[in-house]
Parts: sequence; C-alpha cells; structure tokens
Amino acid sequence: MQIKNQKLSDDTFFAERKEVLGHWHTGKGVNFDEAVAYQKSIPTEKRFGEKLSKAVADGITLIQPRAGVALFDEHIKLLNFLETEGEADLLPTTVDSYTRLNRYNEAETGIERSKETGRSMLNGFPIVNYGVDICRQVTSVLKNPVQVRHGTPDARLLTEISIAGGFTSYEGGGISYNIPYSKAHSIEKTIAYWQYTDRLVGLYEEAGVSINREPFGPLTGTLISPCISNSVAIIEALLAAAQGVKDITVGYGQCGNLIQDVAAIRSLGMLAREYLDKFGFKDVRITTVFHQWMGGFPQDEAKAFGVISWGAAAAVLAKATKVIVKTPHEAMGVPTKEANAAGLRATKQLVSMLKDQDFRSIPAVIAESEVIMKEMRCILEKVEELGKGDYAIGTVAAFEAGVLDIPFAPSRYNAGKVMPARDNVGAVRFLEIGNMPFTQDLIDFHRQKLEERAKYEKRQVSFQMVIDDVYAIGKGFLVGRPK
Amino acid sequence: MQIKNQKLSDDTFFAERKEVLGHWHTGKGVNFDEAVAYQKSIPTEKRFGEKLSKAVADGITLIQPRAGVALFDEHIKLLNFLETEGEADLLPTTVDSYTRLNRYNEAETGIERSKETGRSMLNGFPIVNYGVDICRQVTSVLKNPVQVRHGTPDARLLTEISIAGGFTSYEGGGISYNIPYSKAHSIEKTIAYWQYTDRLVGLYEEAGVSINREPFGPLTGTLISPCISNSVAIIEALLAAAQGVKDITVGYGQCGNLIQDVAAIRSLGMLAREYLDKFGFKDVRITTVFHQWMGGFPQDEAKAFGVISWGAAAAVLAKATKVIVKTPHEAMGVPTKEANAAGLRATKQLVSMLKDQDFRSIPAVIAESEVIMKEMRCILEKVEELGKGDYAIGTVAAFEAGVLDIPFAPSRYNAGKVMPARDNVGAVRFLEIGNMPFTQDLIDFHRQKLEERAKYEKRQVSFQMVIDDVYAIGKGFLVGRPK
Amino acid sequence: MNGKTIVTGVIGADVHAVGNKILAYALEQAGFKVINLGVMVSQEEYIEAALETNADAILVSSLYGHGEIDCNGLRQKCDEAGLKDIPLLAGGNLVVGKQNFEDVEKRFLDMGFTRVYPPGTSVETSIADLNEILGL
Amino acid sequence: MNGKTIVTGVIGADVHAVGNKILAYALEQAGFKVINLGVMVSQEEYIEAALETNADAILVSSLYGHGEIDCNGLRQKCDEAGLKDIPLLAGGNLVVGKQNFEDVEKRFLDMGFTRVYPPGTSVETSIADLNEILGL
Ligand code: B12
Ligand code: B12
Repeated sequence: MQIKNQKLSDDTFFAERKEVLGHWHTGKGVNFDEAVAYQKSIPTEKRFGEKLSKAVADGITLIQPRAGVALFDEHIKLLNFLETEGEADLLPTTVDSYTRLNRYNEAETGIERSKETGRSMLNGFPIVNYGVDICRQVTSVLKNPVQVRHGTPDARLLTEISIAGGFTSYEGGGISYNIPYSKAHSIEKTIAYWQYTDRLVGLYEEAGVSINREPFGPLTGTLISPCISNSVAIIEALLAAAQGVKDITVGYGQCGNLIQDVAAIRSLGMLAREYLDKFGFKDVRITTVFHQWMGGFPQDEAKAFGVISWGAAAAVLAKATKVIVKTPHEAMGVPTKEANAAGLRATKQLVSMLKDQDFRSIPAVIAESEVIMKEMRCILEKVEELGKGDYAIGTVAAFEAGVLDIPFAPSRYNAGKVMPARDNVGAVRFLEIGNMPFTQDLIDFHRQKLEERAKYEKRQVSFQMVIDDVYAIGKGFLVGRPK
Repeated sequence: MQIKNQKLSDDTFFAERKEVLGHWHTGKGVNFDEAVAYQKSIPTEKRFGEKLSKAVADGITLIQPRAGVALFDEHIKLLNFLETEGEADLLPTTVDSYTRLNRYNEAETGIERSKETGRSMLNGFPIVNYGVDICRQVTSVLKNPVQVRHGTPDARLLTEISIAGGFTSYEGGGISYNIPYSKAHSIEKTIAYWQYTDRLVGLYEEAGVSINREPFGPLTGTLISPCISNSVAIIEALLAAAQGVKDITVGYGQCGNLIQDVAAIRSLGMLAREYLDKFGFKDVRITTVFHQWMGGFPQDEAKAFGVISWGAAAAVLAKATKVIVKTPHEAMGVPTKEANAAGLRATKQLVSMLKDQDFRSIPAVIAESEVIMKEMRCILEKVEELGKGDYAIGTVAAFEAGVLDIPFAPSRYNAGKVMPARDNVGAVRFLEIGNMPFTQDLIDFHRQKLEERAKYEKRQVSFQMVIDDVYAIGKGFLVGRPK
Repeated sequence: MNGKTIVTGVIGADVHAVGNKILAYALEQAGFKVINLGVMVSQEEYIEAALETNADAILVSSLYGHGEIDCNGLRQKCDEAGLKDIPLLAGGNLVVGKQNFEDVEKRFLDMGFTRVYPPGTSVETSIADLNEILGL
Repeated sequence: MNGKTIVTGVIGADVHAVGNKILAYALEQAGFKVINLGVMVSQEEYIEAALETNADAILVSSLYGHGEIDCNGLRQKCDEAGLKDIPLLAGGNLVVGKQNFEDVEKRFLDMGFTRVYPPGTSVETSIADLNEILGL
C-alpha cells in the first residue's frame, strides 16, 4: 500500500468503514445520517469550533482540563465538577490506554473491576465500549463543548462513535498519536488510519456539521523544540485539510523560556496559515492551543501550582486560543476532581488577569520566531521534496531519513538521533541535529548557544546536559545545571 | 522643632535615648556595647546584608515570607517551619498592631489572652514586650537571617530592642511607616523618630556591625504608581544614609503589568544609585525588593496561587534581589504556617526556574522606565527645591503641598488628591495628577492612556474606573472593566 | 437621598483605609447620608457620632485581626448612651486567621451585633442588607 | 562493568519512554549490563530476556496507571519459568491517582515483588538499592 495525500474516494472510505464498524459491537450503533441530524441539534454555544472562534474574536484564552474515568456516571460528575468548580471553558473526555490500543476486551475488564472496587481502574473513559448512546448522555448534560483526547494510533472506530456520540472536537493525528504513543505502528499505517478519521470529519463537514480537529502538539512532552512540533502540526493540518477538515487547532507544549514560548505560538499560527493558504485551504479556520509544561513535574503541590501558573501566563501572553491545564497532582497520578479544578482556577485567574497584555511584538520574540520559522521551512521543504510535493509520502520518507525525528519517542519508526538541550537562558536548542536538514548558519547557531551554556557551567557540551534538563523542572529549575 | 536632614549629634541622640529606653521596662535590657559584641558573634551567613550581597553576586532572587504570632515558642516553631518546609531564604518577624502603636499594655493583654485561649490573639510578635533575651532566643535558633517587619510610626524603642535582640535587618521609614499606617502622626514627627532609628543603625555601623535597612516600598499596596513609591523609597534612603546607614534595600509593590513592574524595579535601582552617589553616599550598598501583589486578593486558594506565582515571575524577571511572598490565605486572614510555606514553595519554584531569564533590556521595559524616571525626577527635584536642598524639610513641605501624595492613605497629613487608575493594558496611570509637579507631556501621556481605555470600554474616564480597579484582582482581573 | 444616616469607620488600631473609603462612597451613591469616621476609630467615637447625627445604623469595619478584642462591649456602651436598638453591623476580616465563619458570626452576634459579614462582602450585599434592616 | 545483568522495560500498554531511556543509560554508566526492552513490554518478554541473558534482576516500570493489572502474575510466571528467586523491582507511577504509598507497596509486595518504588524515585536510589540487593 502506498498512501497519498489525496481525499479518500467514497468507495475506499465506505468499504473500509464497513470493516471498522465491525471491530467492536458498539460500532453497530453508528448511523451517519442520524448522527448528522443529532449533531445539528447541538446548540451553537456547545460547539467546540464556535467557542474557539468566539474566543479569537474576543481576544481571550480559553481553559481546558484533561479528565476521564472508567465509569460513565462518575465521568459525568467529574466533567460537571470541572465546569462548575473549575470554571473550565472547554471540556475533555480523556480515553483510557486500553481503548487507545484497541484492546476493548481489557477495557471491558477495567470497567468491571472499577465497578467492583469502586475506584477507577482505568486511566480514562472507554468511549468505544460504552457506545453512542452513553456518549450522548455525557456530552448532552454538560454546559460546555466537549472534546475527545486520547493517543490512539488507530482511532477509526473511536472517531465514529465519538462524533455520533455528540463530541464536537477530536484530538490526534497520524504522526502525533503514533510516534509518542506507539512502539510498532508504521507511519504509513497511522497516516492511513488518520486519513479515515479526517475524511469522516470531512463528510460531516460536507453534511453541514463542523467538527474541530486538533493535532497533538506536545508529542513526547519532553524538550521538544518548537520547530519539530510546529512542523508536525502543520503537516497534520495539511493532511486533515486534504480530507475536507475545515476547523483546525494547532498546538505546542510549553518549553519554559517565555520568549521562545511566545515565539513558538506566533510562528505556529503564522506558518500554519501560510501553508494552508499555499495549498488552497484558505477556508480552513486555524486556532492555537498552548499546553502547560508536559514533562516531569515537581511532586510538591505548591511548586506544581508555580509551574501551572507559569504555563497559564505564557499561554495568554502568547495569545493562544486555548490552554490545556495541568494539575497539582501531575507528578503523582491521575488527579482527583478537586486537584483538577484547582489547576483550572489558578489558570483562570491568570488568563483573565493578563488578557490585556500581549508579548507577540516584543523584538526578542520576533527574532526568535524568525529562527523557528527558518528551521520549520528547512524541515517542511525537505518533507515536500522527499514526497515530490505529497506530504503523506514525504512524511513517511522523512521519518525514515530522520528529517522528522522526535526526541524521546518510543516508536521504532523514529530515528532517535536528534538530541535537544537547553541553552543558557533555558530555550530548547539542539545538542545533536541528527539528520534534520538545517542550514549551516542554523547548525552554528545551536552549537554556539550550547557552547555559551557550557562555558557558564564550566563543563563540556554533553549528553549529561540533556539528562540534567529532563529532571530540571521536577527539581525546581529550568536549566539543569551541574551541582 | 524643625527637623533637618543632618546626622543627629551624639548629645541629641543620647539624651533622646535615655527617654526612649524608659518607655517600657524591657528598655532596661538594652546595652549598646554588649549588643555590638552580641551582633559581632552572629555568623556571616546569618547576616541579612551579607546574604543579600551574595544574592546580587549570584544573580538570584531570594524569597522571604511575612510571619509573626503572639507566643514566642510558637513564633520560633513558625519561623523554623518556614525555613525548612517553606524553603525561605530570609526570615521575618512581623510585629503586632498594638506594638506598632506603642500600646504595650494592650500587647501584654494580647499575650495573656493568647496563652489562655491557645490561639494567637495578636496579629504579630510583640518584640518590645518580650525584650532582648527572648528576641535572641528567636534569632539565634534559626538558620537564616531574620528581619523585623512592622509598620510603626515611632519605632525607636522597637529598633533598640530588635537590634540588641539579634535581628540583622529592619524595615520601615518616616514616610512609609507613617502615611499608610497612621492617621494622626505628622510627617515631621515620624521623620524625626526614624532619624533616631537610622542614627542607631549608623552607630552600630560605626562600631563595625552592619544592619540592613529597608524602606517599606508598597505603601498602601493599592494601585500605587511606581513613580510615587520609588520617590518615597529614594527619599528614605537619602535620610537613612545621612544618619550613617550603609546597607539599604529599596522596594516596590507589584502593579501587575509585567512591563511596568520590571521597569519599576529597574528605575528604582538606577535612580537610587544615582541619588545616593550624588549626595556622596557612594559606599552605601543598594539592593531591591519586589512585593507580590499587595492589594485585595482572590478568596479562592488556587486563584491566590495564580496571583502569587505571577508576582514571583515578575520579581525574578526584573532581577529583584528578594521577593516578599503572599500566601493562599491572604484574602481570609493571617495564614497558617502551612499556607505560608505553600506560598513560599510556589514562589521558590518560579524564582529558581526563571533565574536565567532577564527582562530588563526589553525595549518596552526601557521605554517604560524612562517614563518612570522622568516622573520621579519631577517629584524629587520639587522636594529638593521645597527643602532648599534638604530632603527632610522638603518632604514635610511636599506632603503639605501634595507634591508627595499617596493614594488611599489613612493619614491626615496626606493630601489624597492623586487618583490612580489602570490603562488599557493594566499599567497604573493617573486619573488625577493632584499637585504632583508633572510636566505637560507627562500629564498628557496619562490622560491619553486613560482615554484609550475609556474608548475601549465605551465609557467616560471616571472614578468608577478606580473602584473597578481596586476590586479587579480579587475578582480575577487586572483591569476593572465595566460589566 | 433616602433620608437615612449611617456611621461608618474602622475600629481600634486598624488603618485599613481602602475598603472604608469605597464603602462610604458606595453608600453615598446609594442615597445614604454617610458619617465616615475613617480609620482608627474608638468605640466612643462611633457612639458620639451616632448620637450627634441621630444615625440609623453603625457599620463597624475591622480588617487587621483584632476585631474581637476591639468590638467587645460596644453594644453595652450603645445601650448606656441611649442608642438602645441601633443596628450594629460588623464586617471585614474580623478575627485572626482563616476561621470557620459560622463560629465567628456566633461570637459577634453574642456580643450584640445585629449582622456580621465575612471577608470580601460586596458593597451590593452590604447595601441590600442595610435597605432591608432599615425597611427601605 | 560490575558483572551484573539487568533487564529493564515498561510493562503493558504503557509508552512512557523517557524515564526508561534515562534509567537504562544511568545503569550502564553505573557498570551494569542492561538489557533494555523499551516500552510496551509483556510479562513474557521480560522472562524470555532474563532467561536468555541469565539476568540478575528485572526492573519493571509502569507509569500510566494500569500497573496493578499489568504486573499481576509476573512472579508466578517467573517461578514457572525457572527464575525462582530473581529480584523483581517495580517503580514509576504504579497505580491510578495519588494514593497512599504504603498501601500500594503492600499490594505489590503481596504480588511477589522484591522492592517497590514511589513516583519520582531518583536513579541514585535505584542504583544504590540494586547494589545492595545484588551484594555489590
Ligand atoms: C511525559 C509524560 C507523557 C508523555 C510520554 C512520552 C513518552 N512516550 O515517553 C505523553 C504526553 C505521550 C504521555 C502520555 C500519557 N500519559 Co503521561 N506523563 C508524562 C509525565 C508528565 C512525565 C513522565 C516523565 O517522562 N518523567 C521523567 C522521567 C525521567 O521520570 P519517570 O518516568 O518517573 O521515571 C523515573 C523514576 O520514576 C524511576 N523509575 C521508573 N521506573 C522505575 C522502576 C524501578 C524498579 C525503579 C527503581 C525506578 C523507576 O526512574 C526513572 C528515571 O529517573 C508524567 C507525570 C510526571 N511524572 O510529571 C505523566 C503521567 C505518567 N502520564 C499519565 C497518563 C495517565 C498518561 C496517559 C494515559 C494519558 C494522557 N494523559 O494522555 C498517556 C499514556 C499513554 C500510554 N499508553 O502509556 C499519568 C499516569 C497516571 C497514574 N499513574 O495515575 C501521569 C502520572 C500524569 C498524571 N498525573 O495524570 N505522558
Ligand atoms: C491593602 C492591605 C494592607 C495595606 C493597607 C493600606 C491602608 N492603609 O489601607 C497595608 C500594607 C498598609 C496593610 C497593613 C497591615 N495589614 Co493588611 N491587608 C491589605 C489587604 C491585602 C487588602 C485590603 C483591602 O484594601 N481590600 C480591598 C477593600 C475594597 O476590601 P475590604 O477592605 O475587605 O472591604 C470591603 C469588604 O470587606 C466590606 N466591608 C468592610 N467592612 C465592612 C463592614 C460591614 C458592616 C459590611 C457590611 C461590609 C464591610 O466592604 C468593603 C468594600 O467592598 C488585605 C488582604 C486582602 N483582603 O486581600 C490585608 C489584611 C487585611 N491585612 C492584614 C494584616 C495582618 C495587616 C497588618 C497588621 C500586618 C501586616 N501584614 O503588615 C498591617 C495592619 C496595620 C494596622 N494597624 O492596621 C491581614 C488581617 C489578618 C486577619 N484579620 O487575620 C489581611 C487579611 C492579610 C492577611 N491575610 O494577613 N494591609
């Protein structure tokens, strides 16, 4: 099979669909026309894309948690709590890890054992096992739009049930839900799976129902330089748009240096627009999401509040459309609803307090975005070249060649040669460029930034810096200095 | 009596001292020579000024709480907890309100009633009632330097007992501990009282013991524009230096707009140096303190963490030498030791995480500091002129004339004509300039900034804006927008 | 003007002036005649002002934590001065620390206060309650 | 090289790769021979690898919350495979949510694990313990 970045034909799609809906018995509950009608009955203020557009118009940053538990009544209580006590603007339904791997039998065991023990034995809400009707119960009782958040390489059935179940936004992509979340799925396979998801969203779009789509920005969440995650986000946006998706939220996970973080969101928004326009997708709406620090957190809750607040501040100063919020329990485990709501309220305070401050036009931010955009262009142009103009083919080739290479990823299909490290002011740079097609001046720039740090720390540039940086925020620092 | 900004003669000082030490029986416990010897026995790492100097050299921002309870053993436990569990770098001893007003009888009642009820019935630690020996018990068992923080117009006896009691830093000043803290003390009186305090510190300095002195930066803590608090800080620094003080920490209370906050600390440090040098005090060490938001706080603890963290971030991005930390209980009442330690740890996370980021040279910050310094020069030059070169005389005249005028102050000696309000990005500007001797371009600048906001809010510039701004942070915003 | 006179002030050695200034301003805007004594007001000053102006209610603020000590005995003094049933309202941060408000309220009601308010009470609530108490 | 062989990996459907990579690197630096199975390792894979390399200990990581389900039965399978007394260490974020660690530890010890570690255990602790267990 050779995938291409082309809209799936109805024949291909519907043949595949038959099979997909048979993967688990709840697939039978999905009826496209009925689902379109159901989606159309959802009031505007509960549609994800609408609320995002309104936020853009109002110049504000919305807040959204992660949350999901095994039992559906508990899940409803949880989400309800997060919108009332947490003041969440947008709601999630985070899916459990068995479902993500299409292990519906194990998810069923998880549901049963959760019922027995009275505590959630799953790390998320098993959407497929519950099926369309229970999803509608969830999405309909809440006041705010709800999105599915997961990490599923093959999310085809999940998408079918989710959209029919009344969710109005859907996270993921063929790269971003493979490389950080899987060991053995080929890129080719997962791009194909996600073409299905995107085509389904396209079909809803054509039927008059707009579903928001969000590539997963932070990837492995650990020292991911903006140029890498931004490039992936734009590729996934292009792949989605090719299938008829019209509403896309591109994302980025906080690195911690404010200038770099604001520059990352700025360059992400700008180049996403440029590339979509270039390929004729001028009618695709683009919004941005900023993820509060996605790497290892401090265990202490007060310190975690510090990290959460800094992420909230960076998001709003960068004018991201929404921010995904961490909790004071992050280092310990899936949060209680109270801890989750507390993270949200700390974030709400800052996104409202700082909404009139805008850091996008600070010269240092502009300079940093120039660097990021230059790096992104190197990567994206090479992907295009490798695919002879086709971003699906190009992506597969680019991973093979290490042109796209995601640090700390578990996937066998990822080269793993690129190695990030922080510079002396905490911006994420590269210790190893691997096979990323950077120009010599960019290579020199990164080297020089790390030499600067090495000199300050009186040690050589080395892998030990990377290790120190991975632990740093958990230990209270951004740059992992030697002791 | 006409005060002058001149070093008190030994005759005057020692005559006054006799009387002062008689104000309460614990005064008898003070012996200058013995106290000098005691102070000299305090190890370097426990001296306040030394730790501040080291922080400057290391380019870090230290953290300090406020704390004080009625019973001395509880007070020791509290401070001990704050340095171990709160990771405080510098410790406080906050004095109760009766002591601040020299009502030692009532403080005694407070101690007694606290013993009876088992909870602290005083809002601070009554240093004078306890006397030298108990203070030494407190200061000697702790690992970090300890400072006295209060709000006492006539702090002469308190200073005597504090320094003899082993405290190595002392907050306050004749303006900053009068106008926000008193109704009926004349400026002339309190400047005279604080000349005593400063002269005492000068005598210790001459005997080889350096005590750090800190004018209280935030004043009423409510929408105090940087130019006002910075001018007061510099005047108090000049008055202190004239009495022989050699180690001064000038302070500022966060306003909330990051650019303005960084600019405030920048201009404060720069002009403090300039003015001290100009008057021949080149050997006076200057450090800076940034106070996390001093106005009304949100009641919710998670939201309070957001405000605390934002203050921590601003302090370290401005490279303040230390930051005074609020707690998640701020809106409710004197915090528990746990809440106090939590505020500290959130702050510690951010001051360490962001220590390598520096916002002082951002062009918008430089531009804003130019404005602040221009305003400060208008005020300070007028004070000098009114005093014919003497800042003590000039200050008294300046308050009379409303040249110095502190918003929301309870003092009868304050004109109360100046009225601050936030501009459209949350920086504190002036709605009413009162009698501040601003140039026309500055007057126009403030007017224009508020007109900009008025236009955006579709209402007239008015006092309602001020009211809305006072409540704003408590309600989750910085700029008090109309509903 | 609604014809009612209110005495306001911050009791004891308390200098928190911001809430007092804003409360007084808001009460005036709402039509009350306000005798604002400012900060650091003694029990005697409240009573004198209420007698002199024939006031309809006294609003006592206390922020700094010593409210319990400072407010004790005010009702008795009012009684003795001939202000038998004058409504006495207390608000602010009445006690030291974050305490259960029901307990605080009870202690102040026992001291003879008519109404007691928790930290951060809005001016809207304050005015609505005053209107109700004074039958406006 | 200290002559000891350690099998490492992240169990079940768990893909948290960062800690695994760093732990493996640190163990190598400390002189161990490390057979790192990476993420998403089944119970069988651990056992196979341990048998093949004659390993001295198995380090099981679980971060994602399903550790309790995934680790159940590993000791029995080891016994059956002839790895009777091989030290089994478990660490990471072993259960769903912030739970009392003593309870979690007990549940894992009952399942036959030799040592159990709370979230955020440092590599220094991990290495020191391994040295002790293996008598180095
Ligand atoms: C980065 C991260 C991710 C990345 C992982 C990228 C990748 N492929 O590696 C992404 C974003 C993809 C991700 C996904 C998910 N994650 Co995650 N993730 C984290 C996070 C923030 C940091 C983990 C990390 O890298 N730490 C740094 C390393 C160096 O430390 P470490 O892993 O803890 O390992 C060290 C020690 O624990 C110890 N150690 C580890 N194992 C062992 C074993 C032994 C024997 C010993 C002695 C020591 C030891 O040594 C290691 C080196 O120092 C943690 C929370 C945290 N810790 O702050 C959550 C966390 C682990 N994730 C969690 C969850 C739930 C998920 C998801 C299911 C759902 C989601 N929210 O999307 C998916 C899981 C998908 C799957 N199938 O596994 C939860 C687990 C909840 C629980 N146990 O209750 C956590 C705790 C967050 C939370 N509070 O909700 N995650
Ligand atoms: C600003 C401030 C200061 C400024 C005051 C400047 C000035 N002269 O006004 C300064 C820095 C000088 C200061 C000093 C002190 N402060 Co102070 N301060 C505050 C702070 C941050 C805000 C107060 C404020 O202005 N709020 C805004 C106004 C609009 O609201 P408000 O005052 O609450 O009033 C409103 C309502 O409560 C209500 N209301 C008030 N009274 C009444 C009465 C009635 C009948 C009704 C119906 C309603 C009502 O209506 C008002 C208008 O909306 C508060 C904490 C907070 N709230 O966030 C602490 C706080 C009040 N301060 C406190 C303390 C302890 C002090 C000091 C003793 C010690 C210190 N830390 O330095 C000194 C006191 C000196 C003295 N002798 O009084 C404590 C009190 C502790 C307690 N009760 O347990 C607080 C709660 C902080 C804390 N958590 O520790 N403070």
